Amino acid sequence: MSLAYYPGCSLHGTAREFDESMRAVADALGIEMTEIDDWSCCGASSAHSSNHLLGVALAARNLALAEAEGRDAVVAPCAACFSRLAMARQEVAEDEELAASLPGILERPFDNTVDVLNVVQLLLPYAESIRELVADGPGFSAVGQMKVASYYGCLLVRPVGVAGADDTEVPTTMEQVASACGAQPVAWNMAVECCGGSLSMSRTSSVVRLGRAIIDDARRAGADAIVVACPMCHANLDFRQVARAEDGGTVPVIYLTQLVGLALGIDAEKLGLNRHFVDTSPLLVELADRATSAEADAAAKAAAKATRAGAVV
Amino acid sequence: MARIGVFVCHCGENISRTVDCSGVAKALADHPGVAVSMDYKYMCSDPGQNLVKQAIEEHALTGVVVAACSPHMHEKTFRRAASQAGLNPFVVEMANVREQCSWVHEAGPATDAKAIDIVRTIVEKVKNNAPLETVRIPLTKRALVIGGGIAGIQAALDIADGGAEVVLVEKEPSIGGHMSQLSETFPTLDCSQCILTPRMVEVYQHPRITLYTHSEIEAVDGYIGNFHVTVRKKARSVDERLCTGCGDCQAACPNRKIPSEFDAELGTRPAIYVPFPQAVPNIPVLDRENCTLFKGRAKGREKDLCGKCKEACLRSAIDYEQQDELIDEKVGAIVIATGFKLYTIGREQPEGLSGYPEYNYGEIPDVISGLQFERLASASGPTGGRIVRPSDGTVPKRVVFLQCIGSRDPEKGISYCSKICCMYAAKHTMLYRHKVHDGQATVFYMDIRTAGKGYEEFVRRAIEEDGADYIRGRVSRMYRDGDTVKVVGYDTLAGEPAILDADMVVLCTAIRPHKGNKNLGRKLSVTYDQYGFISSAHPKLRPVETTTAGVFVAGACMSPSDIPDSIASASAAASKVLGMFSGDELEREPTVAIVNERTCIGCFNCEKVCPYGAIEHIDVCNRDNEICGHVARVLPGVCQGCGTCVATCPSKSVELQGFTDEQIFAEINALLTW
Amino acid sequence: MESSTLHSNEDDIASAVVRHQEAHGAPHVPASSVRMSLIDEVYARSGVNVRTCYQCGKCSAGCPMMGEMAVRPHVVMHLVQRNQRAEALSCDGIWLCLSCETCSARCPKSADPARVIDTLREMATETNPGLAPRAIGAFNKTFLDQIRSKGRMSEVGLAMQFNLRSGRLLQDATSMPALVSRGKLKINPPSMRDIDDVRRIFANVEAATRDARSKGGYR
Amino acid sequence: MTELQDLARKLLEDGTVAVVIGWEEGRRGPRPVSITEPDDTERLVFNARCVHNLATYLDPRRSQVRKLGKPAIVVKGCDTKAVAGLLREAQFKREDVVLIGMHCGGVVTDPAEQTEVTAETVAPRCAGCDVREPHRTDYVLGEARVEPPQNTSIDERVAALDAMTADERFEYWATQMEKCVRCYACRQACPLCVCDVCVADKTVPQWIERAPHARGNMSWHLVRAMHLAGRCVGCGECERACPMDIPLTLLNRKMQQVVAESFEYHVSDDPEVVSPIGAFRDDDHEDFIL
Amino acid sequence: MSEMTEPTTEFEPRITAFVCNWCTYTGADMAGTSRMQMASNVRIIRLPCTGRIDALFIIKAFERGADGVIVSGCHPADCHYTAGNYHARRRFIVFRELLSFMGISNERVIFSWVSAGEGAKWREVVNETVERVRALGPFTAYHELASRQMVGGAYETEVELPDVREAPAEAGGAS
Repeated sequence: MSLAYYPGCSLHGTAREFDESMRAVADALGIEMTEIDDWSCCGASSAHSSNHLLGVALAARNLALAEAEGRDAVVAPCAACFSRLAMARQEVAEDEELAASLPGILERPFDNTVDVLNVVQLLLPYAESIRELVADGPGFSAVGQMKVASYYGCLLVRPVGVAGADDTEVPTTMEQVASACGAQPVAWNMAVECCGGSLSMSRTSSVVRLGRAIIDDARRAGADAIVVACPMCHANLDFRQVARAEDGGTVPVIYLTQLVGLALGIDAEKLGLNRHFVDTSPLLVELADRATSAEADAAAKAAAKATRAGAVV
Repeated sequence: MARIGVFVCHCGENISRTVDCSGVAKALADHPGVAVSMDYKYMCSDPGQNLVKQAIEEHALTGVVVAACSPHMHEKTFRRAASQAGLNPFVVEMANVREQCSWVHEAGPATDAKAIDIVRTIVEKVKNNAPLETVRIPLTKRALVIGGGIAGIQAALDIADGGAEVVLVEKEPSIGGHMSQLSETFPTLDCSQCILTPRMVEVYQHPRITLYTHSEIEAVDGYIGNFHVTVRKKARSVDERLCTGCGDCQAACPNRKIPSEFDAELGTRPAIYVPFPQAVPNIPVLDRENCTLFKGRAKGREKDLCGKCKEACLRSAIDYEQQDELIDEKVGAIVIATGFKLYTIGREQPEGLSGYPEYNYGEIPDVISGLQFERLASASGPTGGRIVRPSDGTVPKRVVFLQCIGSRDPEKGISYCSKICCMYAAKHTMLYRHKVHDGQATVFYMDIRTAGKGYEEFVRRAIEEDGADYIRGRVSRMYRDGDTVKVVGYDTLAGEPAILDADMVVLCTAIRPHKGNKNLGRKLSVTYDQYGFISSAHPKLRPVETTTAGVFVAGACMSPSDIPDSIASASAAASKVLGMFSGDELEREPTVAIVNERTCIGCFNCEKVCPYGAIEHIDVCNRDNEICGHVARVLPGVCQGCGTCVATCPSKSVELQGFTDEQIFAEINALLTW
Repeated sequence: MESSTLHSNEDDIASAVVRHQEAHGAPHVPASSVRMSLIDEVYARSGVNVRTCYQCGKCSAGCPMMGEMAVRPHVVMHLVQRNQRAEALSCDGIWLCLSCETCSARCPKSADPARVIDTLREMATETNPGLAPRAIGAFNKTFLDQIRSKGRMSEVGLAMQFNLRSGRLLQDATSMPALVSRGKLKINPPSMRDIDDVRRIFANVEAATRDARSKGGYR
Repeated sequence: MTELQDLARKLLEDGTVAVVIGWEEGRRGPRPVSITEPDDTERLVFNARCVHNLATYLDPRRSQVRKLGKPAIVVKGCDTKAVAGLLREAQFKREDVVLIGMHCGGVVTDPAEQTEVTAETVAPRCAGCDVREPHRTDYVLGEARVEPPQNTSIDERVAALDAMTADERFEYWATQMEKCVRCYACRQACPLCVCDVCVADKTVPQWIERAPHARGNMSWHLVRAMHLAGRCVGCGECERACPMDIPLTLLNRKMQQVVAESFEYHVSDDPEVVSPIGAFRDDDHEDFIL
Repeated sequence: MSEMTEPTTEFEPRITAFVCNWCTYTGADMAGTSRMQMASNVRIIRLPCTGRIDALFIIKAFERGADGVIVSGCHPADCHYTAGNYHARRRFIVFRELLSFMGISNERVIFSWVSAGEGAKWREVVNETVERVRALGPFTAYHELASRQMVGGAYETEVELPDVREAPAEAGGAS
């Protein structure tokens, strides 16, 4: 399958670590993807909430480009971009009139043949190979100690039928990838609640309130980190929560690709873990310690067992 | 030579206002074959009918055409009149000049011409009408009732008390159905067991009722008055003649941790068990799925691993080798009363339905179904009537009831209202408050539907006297929050969020038909709706009849219904059956197909199209009495007279009495004359 | 509402709407769209039949912004059902909606409130851009200008212009250095080559939309 | 050839069958023959001129054939479809007849005039034949044969008619119907016309006017086409038998097309395949119904 | 009854309707009880079910000079006999194709589902059919085929064939 890569605006800006970790992980897993040449913004919520057609058209342009490059599918790590592209693909598929009008508007052929994948959909099929790679990889023990709250937000589970998660309210796909990395997913309640992304700039207060609720629940559930796959969510949870650190404790917020990267033993810098507002280094240290002590315990147990065995002989 | 009488009715002015009735009568007078033609103000009145009778006698009429209203209106009237005058009723036809002429056209030549056409057409038809005899079908005065719930019990008792034999078949080990699981019943709060168990015993002891429990319908053939039914009596592993119901076997069974169906999985039972103390019959059944001995045998063990029940039984009634038994019964009528089952919100759903992920698919332990609450509240229940949480056995202080779970929720696949939930939710709040005085009962509802005697008062009582809180709105999400359940709802009347912490949540889940209905429907060629509820022959006029003659329906297998409804429909069905049984044979209109066996080529295309399976194969023999082929024959009892076979027959060897090719041919020619 | 009290630096949407109406009177609705009742127009634009909504309130119950809205999703649906055009197009609910789609995901009647709200926003912007509360209107406007001019969105530019437009100069300014130090804000991110291509799309869409309006059809 | 003759002889000698129905050479090309004597089996031939559909002799009402006893009949792949049709309608039991299948390379249109199968001479029905090798016969003789040159003239003619206006079509058929003399050769030759008393012969009521004028004729051929819709195997015997050269196969072909488009039904040589007659689907198209 | 039928210039189609007893016939009755005025050109022949309708009926109607034919019964799934209308539908899918292939315009054969409650729909079907057929003009071609026979055949039929349009009052619609 020939795969196109659509980074989207955020991954060239505030979310560059998502881009970096994405590429790093893709290399490590041998996933070949080519960035769409001269891609443009997907239009985000602003476009379609002010003019529906514009929203579809801006997204469709990139699909048309990928199509022209002869791709079967395009992966859009940014959940927002993914959602726009996927929505566009579906609407065009369902609305013949729209489909007919688009080539004219885009001024290029468009047959809507390219599939749209989000990062979870991309990584899920590799869960097994990840598990094998990490089984004896250096990252294993560290990540193996990590309790993660998988946060889907809206765009990975909604709208139903577009987002491609396995379940709207109690999805498990992210957990599947996380546990393939050796991490331990926690049971929590806010996995599919909205963080307020689309009002991030225009109405900070709401965003903070919503973000808070998510973070608190993650802490209640005892998560070491919140795993996300959406720059908006990340910005809100990571950046906004320090903005209001006084409201309560903080939890590191990392991208799914970063988690996988760590598990695969890719260097934290290379994954851009240093770019977060909530400092991730203490966590990494903490995890390392846990890992060593865990190994120590294991060793001790083994030794004890051995001696007992010896005693029997 | 035909001698037809034509009688044109003015219907007061209804016809004569726009149609020149006497003109029509005159026109027909000259028509070949018409012996007498007259018009009168009210043909259907006694003097009118007498005109017809006199004419029949005076003119020795061979056929009668009444030009008046629709045959659906007065055909029977005039056919009766004719037969009183000694004329075969089936040579009498109506010419519909009211509904389909005078009422829909202005007065004028065109309308008169049409009226004449209509009458002449029918005259030509009647010339070809054959005097017919009503079809008589032998009748077995014995009824089969399928399902031993309250509806089945009521139907069986009514029919048996009416003097006819009844075969009652129940697939569970005991009769009683869902009603036996209820604690109290609305709107009177009388104990369900107390009013039900006497009826159950009555059934058991009734001299004219044969009861087969733990049994199912294997096959049905035949037709109204003459059904042949095969009942599969599933192996009980207990000899019913020997068993005294002492219960020693149950006590002896080592395998006691099996979730009890009767207690809606809240309690447990042994592998050999009587579902509940008042079960009828009070004879245990061995659940081979969960029996150590049979599990061992299934694994191919040489030696049996257990046998404790057999050892314990002093009457040695336990029979591990018992096989399913097939029993043939001949009955004249069938009552379907298979009842209902409940929707569950879980991930696993039958085709067409989906569960409630927003309520975590019911994976929160203290979210239970209404039926489970009934068992908790029931004195005979697993907790002896103490209302406690399944998770930790503590008494819940805040109980939230959610109505319309599944019901009225097209997204989950069910659009209809389950009808009983509003009432039993109110009942639950009362039962709860009566037992937990400091407890808080809250109900989320969309609408309260209390159409029934004393129902509205009942719900008001729950609110006004027992202090149940009613919040109008659907709940959006339920979380597990520590050991409580967070219920995220909205009060649409207050316009405020309603986010509650509950110790227990009770879901008023929708009523669904048994999936078996479709299968049964096919066996009986009875139609069912898109959900699988049995459809009645007419929603208003024939509520307890089905599309198959001789098959009736009662209770919740038709549509969600409460106990009073079920009993009403059961008694209605019973009275229909008794009515059927009142004569010694069945009579039906002779509008049935008959095969000309001389020209039939036995291609059996008629059989392929017959909706009722009314076609049978019969052998034809040559001179030396060797079978030299097969031809079709119509079972007059089964045929409903649609005539699809007639139009399908290539050699025109089937005729539909009352609508023969000759009659229709004559009509077409009469319509389009030159 | 908590929002108005807690965060003085914000353009409180409800009051913005009120201010606007005081200033301009009830929202002006162009002749082209009065032909149809609101419910039919929403149907024509979105294919959602709001008549199916039976007001169970499940949408509002699950709405993360419910606490901050004066007019909540099921009320928005109700306004459409009652053909209250002015109220529907000017209520705060449609502007506070996060498009998180929770309502639509859980709606028992698949009446798709999210899509309806989306449509109402679109209609509001057409009938009278002034309707959009300053902050949100500003954001969308800024965003689209960005795309039109650069083909891609540069967060720095976006943030700065947005703050100018919405008159909240210091919003997030504190965090700028932090962003830069983390290399999260490139002052000039790699922009596209063929920006005209995107501009043509804008032009074509505007043409198409105008055309559709004049025909009375939608989308 | 001898292969066929030997088999026929064997079947007759060991009493498996009492008669073998096949073809023998005649003045105007091969003609059907029924052979009861083993020594007569040399008369049997099979070649590209054996056009007749001998399945028609399985009609139980052909008493003269019937009284000869259990038959074996020689069939081409296409003929077996007619056999299947008769089995579908319970006209006899499969075990009551022995089917000798012949590999077929297509047959000519007019055995009297033509000898070789060419693009010009090939019978219309041979186009796109899917049973060049019979599937459900007791024996299959001869060696596998190649696809004959294609000839789709019949579909072209149907299309041409479809292209006309209704009135033109009506006029076309009216002139054809003028010719019909009601000899009923079409009915006689059709392997699936098996009625004892044909609707055309019924007099009470007399649906079909007896007089051989274009009106009665039109009605007769309408009914005939209707009765064959979903049953006709397209063997073309009716048209070949017609002394007045009325293009009957056009009607049958059209019906085949309709049944194929509307019910995805294609005439099959498998009796188990349910015919569209007497069946229905809830979603049969009804775009034409108000 | 010639006094009843003053000849008018406009062509009045003669339309025969084959309808089922349970849905359409009852629907037509309902149109009556609701006093819905409609064209008077349609003559109804009542049958138990559309399943009873043989192609021969329609052929015969055209032979006898009907200008149009209506076939109407219960909506799918509403059949009083559960499946008669489904079989009818199949039959007519084929038959109307055959008719049009023979050159008889499908405009002259109208099929419809009219339920017992759809009096209004029955009126529409009637009026629309009448208008349609009126626009098409008379359909005498089939009837007149009787006068066509190949040279050498018997000619008697020619004589016994009166003119379609000179019909007496019994011809009803042709007023």
